[in-house]
Amino acid sequence: MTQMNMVQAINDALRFEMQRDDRIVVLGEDVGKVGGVFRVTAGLYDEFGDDRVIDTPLSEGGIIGAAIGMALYGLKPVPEIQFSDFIFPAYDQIVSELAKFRYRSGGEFPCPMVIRTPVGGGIRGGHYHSQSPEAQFIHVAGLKVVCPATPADAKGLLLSALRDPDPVMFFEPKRIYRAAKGEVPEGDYTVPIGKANVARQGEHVTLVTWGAMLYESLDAANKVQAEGVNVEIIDLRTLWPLDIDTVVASVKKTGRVVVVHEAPKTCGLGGEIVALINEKAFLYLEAPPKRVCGFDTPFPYTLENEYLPLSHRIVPALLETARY
Amino acid sequence: MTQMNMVQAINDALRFEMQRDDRIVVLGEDVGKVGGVFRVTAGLYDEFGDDRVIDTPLSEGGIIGAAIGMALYGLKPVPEIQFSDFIFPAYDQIVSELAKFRYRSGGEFPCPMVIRTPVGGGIRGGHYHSQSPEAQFIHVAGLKVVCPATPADAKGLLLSALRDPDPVMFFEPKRIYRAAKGEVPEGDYTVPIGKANVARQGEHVTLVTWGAMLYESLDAANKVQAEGVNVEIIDLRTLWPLDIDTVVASVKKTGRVVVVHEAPKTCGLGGEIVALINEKAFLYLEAPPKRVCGFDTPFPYTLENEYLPLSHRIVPALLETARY
Amino acid sequence: MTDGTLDQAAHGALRREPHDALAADVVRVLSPEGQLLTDDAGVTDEEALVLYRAMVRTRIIDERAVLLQRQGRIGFHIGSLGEEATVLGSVHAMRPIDWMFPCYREFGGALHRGMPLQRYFDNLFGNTNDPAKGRQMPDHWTYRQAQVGSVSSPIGTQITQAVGFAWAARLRKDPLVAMVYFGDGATSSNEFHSGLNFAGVFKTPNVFICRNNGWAISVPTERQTASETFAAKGVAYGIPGVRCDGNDVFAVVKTTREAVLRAVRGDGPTLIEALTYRMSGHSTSDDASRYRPEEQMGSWTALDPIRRLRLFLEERGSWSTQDQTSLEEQVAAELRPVIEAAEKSAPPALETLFEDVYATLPWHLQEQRAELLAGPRAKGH
Amino acid sequence: MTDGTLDQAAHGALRREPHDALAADVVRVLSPEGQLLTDDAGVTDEEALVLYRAMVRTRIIDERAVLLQRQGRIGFHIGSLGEEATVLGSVHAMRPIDWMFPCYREFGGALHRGMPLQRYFDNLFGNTNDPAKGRQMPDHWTYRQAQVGSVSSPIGTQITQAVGFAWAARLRKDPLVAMVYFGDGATSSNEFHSGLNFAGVFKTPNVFICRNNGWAISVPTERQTASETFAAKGVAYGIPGVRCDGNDVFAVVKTTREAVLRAVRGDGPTLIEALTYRMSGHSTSDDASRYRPEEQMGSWTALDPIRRLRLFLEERGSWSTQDQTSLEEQVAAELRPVIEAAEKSAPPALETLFEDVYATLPWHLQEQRAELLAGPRAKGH
Ligand SMILES: Cc1ncc(C[n+]2csc(CCOP(=O)(O)OP(=O)(O)O)c2C)c(N)n1
Ligand SMILES: Cc1ncc(C[n+]2csc(CCOP(=O)(O)OP(=O)(O)O)c2C)c(N)n1
Ligand SMILES: [Mg+2]
Ligand SMILES: [Mg+2]
Repeated sequence: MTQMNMVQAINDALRFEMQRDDRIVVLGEDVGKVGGVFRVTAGLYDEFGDDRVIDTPLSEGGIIGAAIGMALYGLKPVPEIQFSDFIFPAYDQIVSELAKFRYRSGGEFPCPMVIRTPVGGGIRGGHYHSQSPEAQFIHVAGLKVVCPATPADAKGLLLSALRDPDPVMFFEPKRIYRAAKGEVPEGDYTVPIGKANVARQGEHVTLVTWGAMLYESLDAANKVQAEGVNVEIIDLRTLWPLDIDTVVASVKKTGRVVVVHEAPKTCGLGGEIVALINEKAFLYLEAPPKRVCGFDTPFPYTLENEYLPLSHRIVPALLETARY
Repeated sequence: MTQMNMVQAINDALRFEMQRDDRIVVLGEDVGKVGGVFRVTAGLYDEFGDDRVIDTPLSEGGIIGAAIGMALYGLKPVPEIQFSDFIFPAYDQIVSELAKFRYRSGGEFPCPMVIRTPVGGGIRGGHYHSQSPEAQFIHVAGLKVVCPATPADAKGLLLSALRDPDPVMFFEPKRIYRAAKGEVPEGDYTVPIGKANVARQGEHVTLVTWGAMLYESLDAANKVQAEGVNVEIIDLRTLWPLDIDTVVASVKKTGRVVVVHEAPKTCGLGGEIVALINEKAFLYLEAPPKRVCGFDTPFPYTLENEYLPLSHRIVPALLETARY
Repeated sequence: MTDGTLDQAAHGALRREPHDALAADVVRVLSPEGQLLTDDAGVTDEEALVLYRAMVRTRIIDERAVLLQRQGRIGFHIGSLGEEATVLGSVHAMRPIDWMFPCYREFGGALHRGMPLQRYFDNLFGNTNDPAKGRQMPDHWTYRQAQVGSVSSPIGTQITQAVGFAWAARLRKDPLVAMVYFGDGATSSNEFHSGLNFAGVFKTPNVFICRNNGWAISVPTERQTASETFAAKGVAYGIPGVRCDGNDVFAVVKTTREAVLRAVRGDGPTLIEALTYRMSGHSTSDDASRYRPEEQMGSWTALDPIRRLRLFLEERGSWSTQDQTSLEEQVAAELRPVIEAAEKSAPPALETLFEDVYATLPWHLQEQRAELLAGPRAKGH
Repeated sequence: MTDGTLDQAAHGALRREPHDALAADVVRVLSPEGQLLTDDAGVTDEEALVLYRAMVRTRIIDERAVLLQRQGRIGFHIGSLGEEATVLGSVHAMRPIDWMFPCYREFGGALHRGMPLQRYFDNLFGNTNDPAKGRQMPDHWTYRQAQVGSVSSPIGTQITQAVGFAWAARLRKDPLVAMVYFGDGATSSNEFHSGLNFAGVFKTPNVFICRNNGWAISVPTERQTASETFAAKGVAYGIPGVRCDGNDVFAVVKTTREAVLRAVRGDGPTLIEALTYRMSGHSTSDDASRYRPEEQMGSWTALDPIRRLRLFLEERGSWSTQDQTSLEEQVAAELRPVIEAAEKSAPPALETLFEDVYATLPWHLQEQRAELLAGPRAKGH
C-alpha cells in the first residue's frame, strides 16, 4: 500500500497496465511531453515513447475516431479528452459508432477502449471546465460509465476498465484529483465494474452519490448524525450499469433516499435512480425520493459553490427526507 | 379548417410565417430544390428563393453553427437536420453554444431559432434513421423541446416556436408524417409552448406520452377500456419545460401513471417524469409508476416493432398498473 | 432578399467545375470509347476480364435489389449504378492483407473480396441468417473475414476510423494499407477533416477514395465546396491528391495501386478523387428527376464504365455477345437460390435484440429480455 | 514499438516549417529592427502611434492580470503576450460597422473597439457589475455594443458562427464584414472545416484570422498539421490564403485591410495566417518550460512586435523614452481605480444564477431559485 492522490493512482494504473499490455496506447491533446494538463499521464511519454503516448492535433472527434480504428485493429486505446466539457465534438463518434459497433456488426467488431476525462466542478472553471455529462452517455446503449471517488477505486476501476471487453467512459472528478488521498494497493489491483461501495453504513436514509460529491455527502451525513439521523451512503463507482442490488437493498432497509449529483437535475442520472427505486422498492418507500443536484442552468463561474450540491444543500435534504 | 397531414401542416406553418416575417431563413441538406427528403419544405424554394431556402453542404455542425451566427445577427434561422440521428455532429454547437448563448452573454446575445428534425421509428430505418434523442437535449439547460402528435399541434406549435425568444428543438415524429391527419386551422394559429393536451379523459390510470406513441397509447387505452380500465392520456406536446401542472393534477386524480416513449428507457424523459411525480404527488401514488420505452439497445431494423413501445406492450403495463 | 444577389454569389463557384471527368489533370487510361490511351492497360487481359465480370455482376445484383425493393420484398436499397469501375477498380488494386472501410455503395467490392452473396442478401432481407442479426438497414453489412469494415449510415464516420486502423497497423509494424471510401458530400463532414489531418501528421498508410459522383442526394458538387477539385483538398493536410477517371477501371486500378505502394513504402496517405456519376437516384427512396438536369444523365450515359470496358474487350476480341449472355445467365442463376433462401428465412429471434450491446448481458437487459419474451408479440411478423 | 519508426514518420512534417515568420511568402512591411521594407507603412504616423500605445497598453494590462492571478486575486488569465501586433493590427483594420468574433486572447482588440476597461476587469473578477453576471471564466467577456461577439472556451466554435453572421448580413444587404479569430490549433477543429467550407460556397464576407503562435498549449504546429502552411488550407475551400508577419503591425494592418476590402467588394472571404509567437505559457495554468525549447523563446524575443514598432517610431523621432515612461504611468494610473472597483464589488446576486437561461423563468427554475434563496449559503463568499 502506498499513500496516493487520485492523479497518482490513475497514473500508476496506466503505467502498470502499459507495462503489462503493449497494446495500450494513450492519445490526446497534451498527454505526451507535458503529461496532461492535470499531469495524469506524467512520465508515460518518457517511459513508453511517442508511439504509445501520443500528442494529437486539436480534434476530439479525430481522437475518438482514430481510437475506434485502433480498437478495431486490436489495440487498446486510452484516449484522453482534456475536459469532459470538450467531449461533444466527439459525441457523434461515441454515440453513433463506438457504442453501436459490437451490436451492428453482430459481434464481429467489438470496440473496447477507455475514454478518460476529467469531470465536474470545483476548480473555478466556469461553463466549460466544470460540467458532468454522464447522463448523456448512460442514455446511449452500449457504453459503460465509471466515476471513482477514491484513489484506490480510481486505480482498481481503471485497471478493470482497461481489461473490459466493452467501451468504458472513465470520468475523473477533477475537484478531488489532488484533494482525495488514500492507501492504494501496489501492483495489480482491480475493483469490479458494476459494484457500488457502501461508503457509510446507516439506518434512516439512503444517500446515493459518486465522484467528488461523496465527500460532501459524508460531511453532510456527519452533520445530520448530530441530529440523530443516520445516513447510509452508497458510492456508485460504476454509474452504468449501476449496482441495482446494493441500491435497492439499502432503500428497502431505510425506506428513504436522497440522490446527490453535480449534473443538472433534469434528465440526470438521479431521475433514473428514483424511477428504478420506484420500480423495485415502491412499497418500501416512506418518503418521496429527493434529488440534490446541479441546477438546470449552465455551470457558473463565481457562484460555483452555490450551484454545486455541496454539504450545505445536502443537509436540509437529508433532514427533510428523514423527518418526512 | 383544412384536412392536412403532419407534413402539410408543418409546410403550411413555415410558409405562413415566412410570408409574415422576412427574417426567417430555412437551411439544411436537401431542403431547397427537392423540398426535403420528407418533402416538408416542398415549394418553399420556388416561393421564397435560394436566399431564404438554402441547400447547404453536408455538415450538421456547419448548419447549426451558421444558423447561430444568423440568429446573433437578427435573422430567425430554421435549420433542418435531415434525421435526428444525424444531429450529433452538431451536438457541440447546440449544447455548448446555442443553449448557453443568452446566459453566458448576460442576455446580450439571445439566440432564437427552431431546429426542425424528424424523430423516432416506424419507417424501418434501423439504427440511424429511427432514434429519439430528446433526453440528450432536455438535460442541457437552455433549450426548449417540442414534439407534436397532430397536424394542428404541429402547425400551432411550430408557429409558436418561430416566435419564441429561445432556441427550440422541434422534433417531428416521422412515423406519422403522413399517417396522422386532421383538421388544421387556416392562417395564423398558435398552440402555446409548455401546455400539454389531455388527449383522452380517464379515471384509473394516467398515461403520459407524446409524438407517434400517442396513437399507440390511444389504441391501448381503448383495448383496456374493454376490461374496465379507464385511461387518461396526456400528450405532452412540449417535452421541456413540461406541463407539470397537468401531469400532477392527473396523477393526483388517478394515483397511477404509465409513461410511454420510444427512446431507450435508461435516463430517458420517462425517468424524469417519474421522479417529478414522486416529488410532487408522492402521497397520491397507489402503484409504482411504470415506463414502457424503447429497450436499452441500439434501434434494430427487422425487429423494429418488437423494440418500440407499441400498443401490445402498453396494454399489459396499463393493466398491471391499474390492478396493482 | 430574393433578387438573386446571393444566388449569384453562391454559384460563383460554378465558374470552375469540380465534376469534370474529362479535365486535363484527370488520370485516364481508356478513352470513353474504350481505346487505350497509353501503351499499357496496367492490368493483364485476365484481370480485365475478371474486372468486367465483377462490374457486370455488381450491376445485375444492383438492378435486382432495386426490383426487390419495388416489389416490397426488401425495405431499401442503395447501390452503385454507374460507379462500378470506381468500386471494383480500387478494390482490385488492394492486396489481400489490406483493409477496406466502405461507405454504403461498395457491396460489389466486398463481394469481390469474398463476401458470400448469401450474406449480402441476408442483410438485405434482415433475416435470422444475417450475421448482424437483422439489426441494420439493407446495404449495411459487415464482413470482417475479408478485412472489410462495418457499414454505417452517418456520413464520414468511417474516415477517422480507417486512419486509426492504419495507424495502429503501422505502430505494430504490420504492412497493411487501409483504404476508405466516401462520397463528395462526405468531404464536408467533420471526419474528413480530422481524418485527413491525422493521416497527414502521423503519415498513416491510408488510401482515401472520394467517389465524386456529382451529387450528395440532391446537392450538386458546386454547392458542396468551392474548392477547385476534391483532390485539391489534400493540400490542407500535406497529402498528395490525385484525380482519376472513375469510369475508367484501368485508371482507377493504376491510381489506386500507386497510392497503395506509396503507403507501403512508408510515404504516407494519398487522397484519390474518382470522377464518376451516380446513374440512379440516391437510393430507392429518392426520385432524382426532381432535381437532376436531364442532359447531365445523358452525357454520363456515354461515359458508362461497363460500356467502356466492354468496348475495349470486344475490340481485343476477348468478349462477345455470347459471353455477355452467358454471364448474365450465370449471375441470374446464382441469384435465384440466394434470394429464395434469404427471403424464406425467418426474422431474427427475439432474444437477439439484446445480444451484443455488451459482451455479456447486464441485469437491466436481462430484465428487458425477460419482459419481451414473456409479453405479447407485435403485429407484423 | 518505441524504436522511433513512427516518431520519424510523425515528424516527417518537420521537413517544412509551418511557423517560420521570416519565410519568403510572408507579407512584411517592417524589418525585425523596425526598418520600413516598402515605400509606405500603409498607416499614418498618427495611426502608428495609436497602434503603439494600444499594444503597450495591452501588454501592461496583460502583465497586471498575470500578477493578479499570481496573487490569488483573480482565478485565471489568458493573454496575448507577443501577439499584440496581430490582435491590434487586425482590429485596427476593421471599419466601425464590421464585427469581431474573438477567440480568448483578443481583449486588447475589444478594448481598442471601445469595450470599457472596467468591464474587462469586472469579468476578470466575475463580480456583480460584470454584465455577464460572473458566469464565465476570466477573459470570457462580451461586448455587443462595439460589435464584438462572446468569448467561448470550446475551440473553433466561433468560426461557423462568424460565417453565419456574415452570411446573414449579406442576405440583408448589410455591407459589414465579420472577422473571426482563432489559433493554429483551432484549424484542426470541426468548425474550421465547416466554417471555411460554407464561407467558400456562399462567398460570405468574412476575414479569418489564424493567429499562428506556434503552439496549442504544448502541441507544436508541426504536430497540428502536415499542411505546408496554415494559409494553404484555404485551397481546400476555394478561399485565398495569405501569410503575414504577425509581429509586424503594419503588415497585419495591410493584409487585413485588403481582406476586408475584398469582402466588401463581394469577392468573398480571405484566410489570413498571422505568424506570431505565444511569449508566455498557454495561460496562467500552464508552465511552458516543460515543453518549450529555450532557444525558440530567444529567437522570438528578437521579433517582439512592440520592440519592433518602437524602433520604427524612435527612428522617426516620434517616440522617446520619456513618452514611454509617461505612457506606462498613464496606463498604471488608469488601472488602479479600475482594479480597485472590480475587486471590491460584491459577487453577483444569487438569483442571477437562474436568469437568462431562458427569456423568462420557467416553473422549474422558479422552484430551484426559491430553494436556493430559502436554503443556507455555501461557504466561501
Ligand atoms: C451525418 C449525416 N448527415 C446526413 C445524412 C443523410 N445522407 C445520407 S447520404 C447523403 C448524401 C451523401 O453524399 P455523398 O457523400 O456524395 O455520397 P453518395 O451518396 O453520393 O455516394 C446524406 C445527406 C447522413 N447519412 N449522415
Ligand atoms: C474543443 C476543445 N478542446 C480542447 C480545449 C482545451 N484547449 C484550450 S486552448 C487549447 C489550445 C488552443 O490552441 P490554439 O488554437 O493554437 O490557440 P492559442 O491558445 O495558441 O491561441 C486547448 C487544447 C478546448 N478549449 N476546446
Ligand atoms: Mg456523392
Ligand atoms: Mg496557438
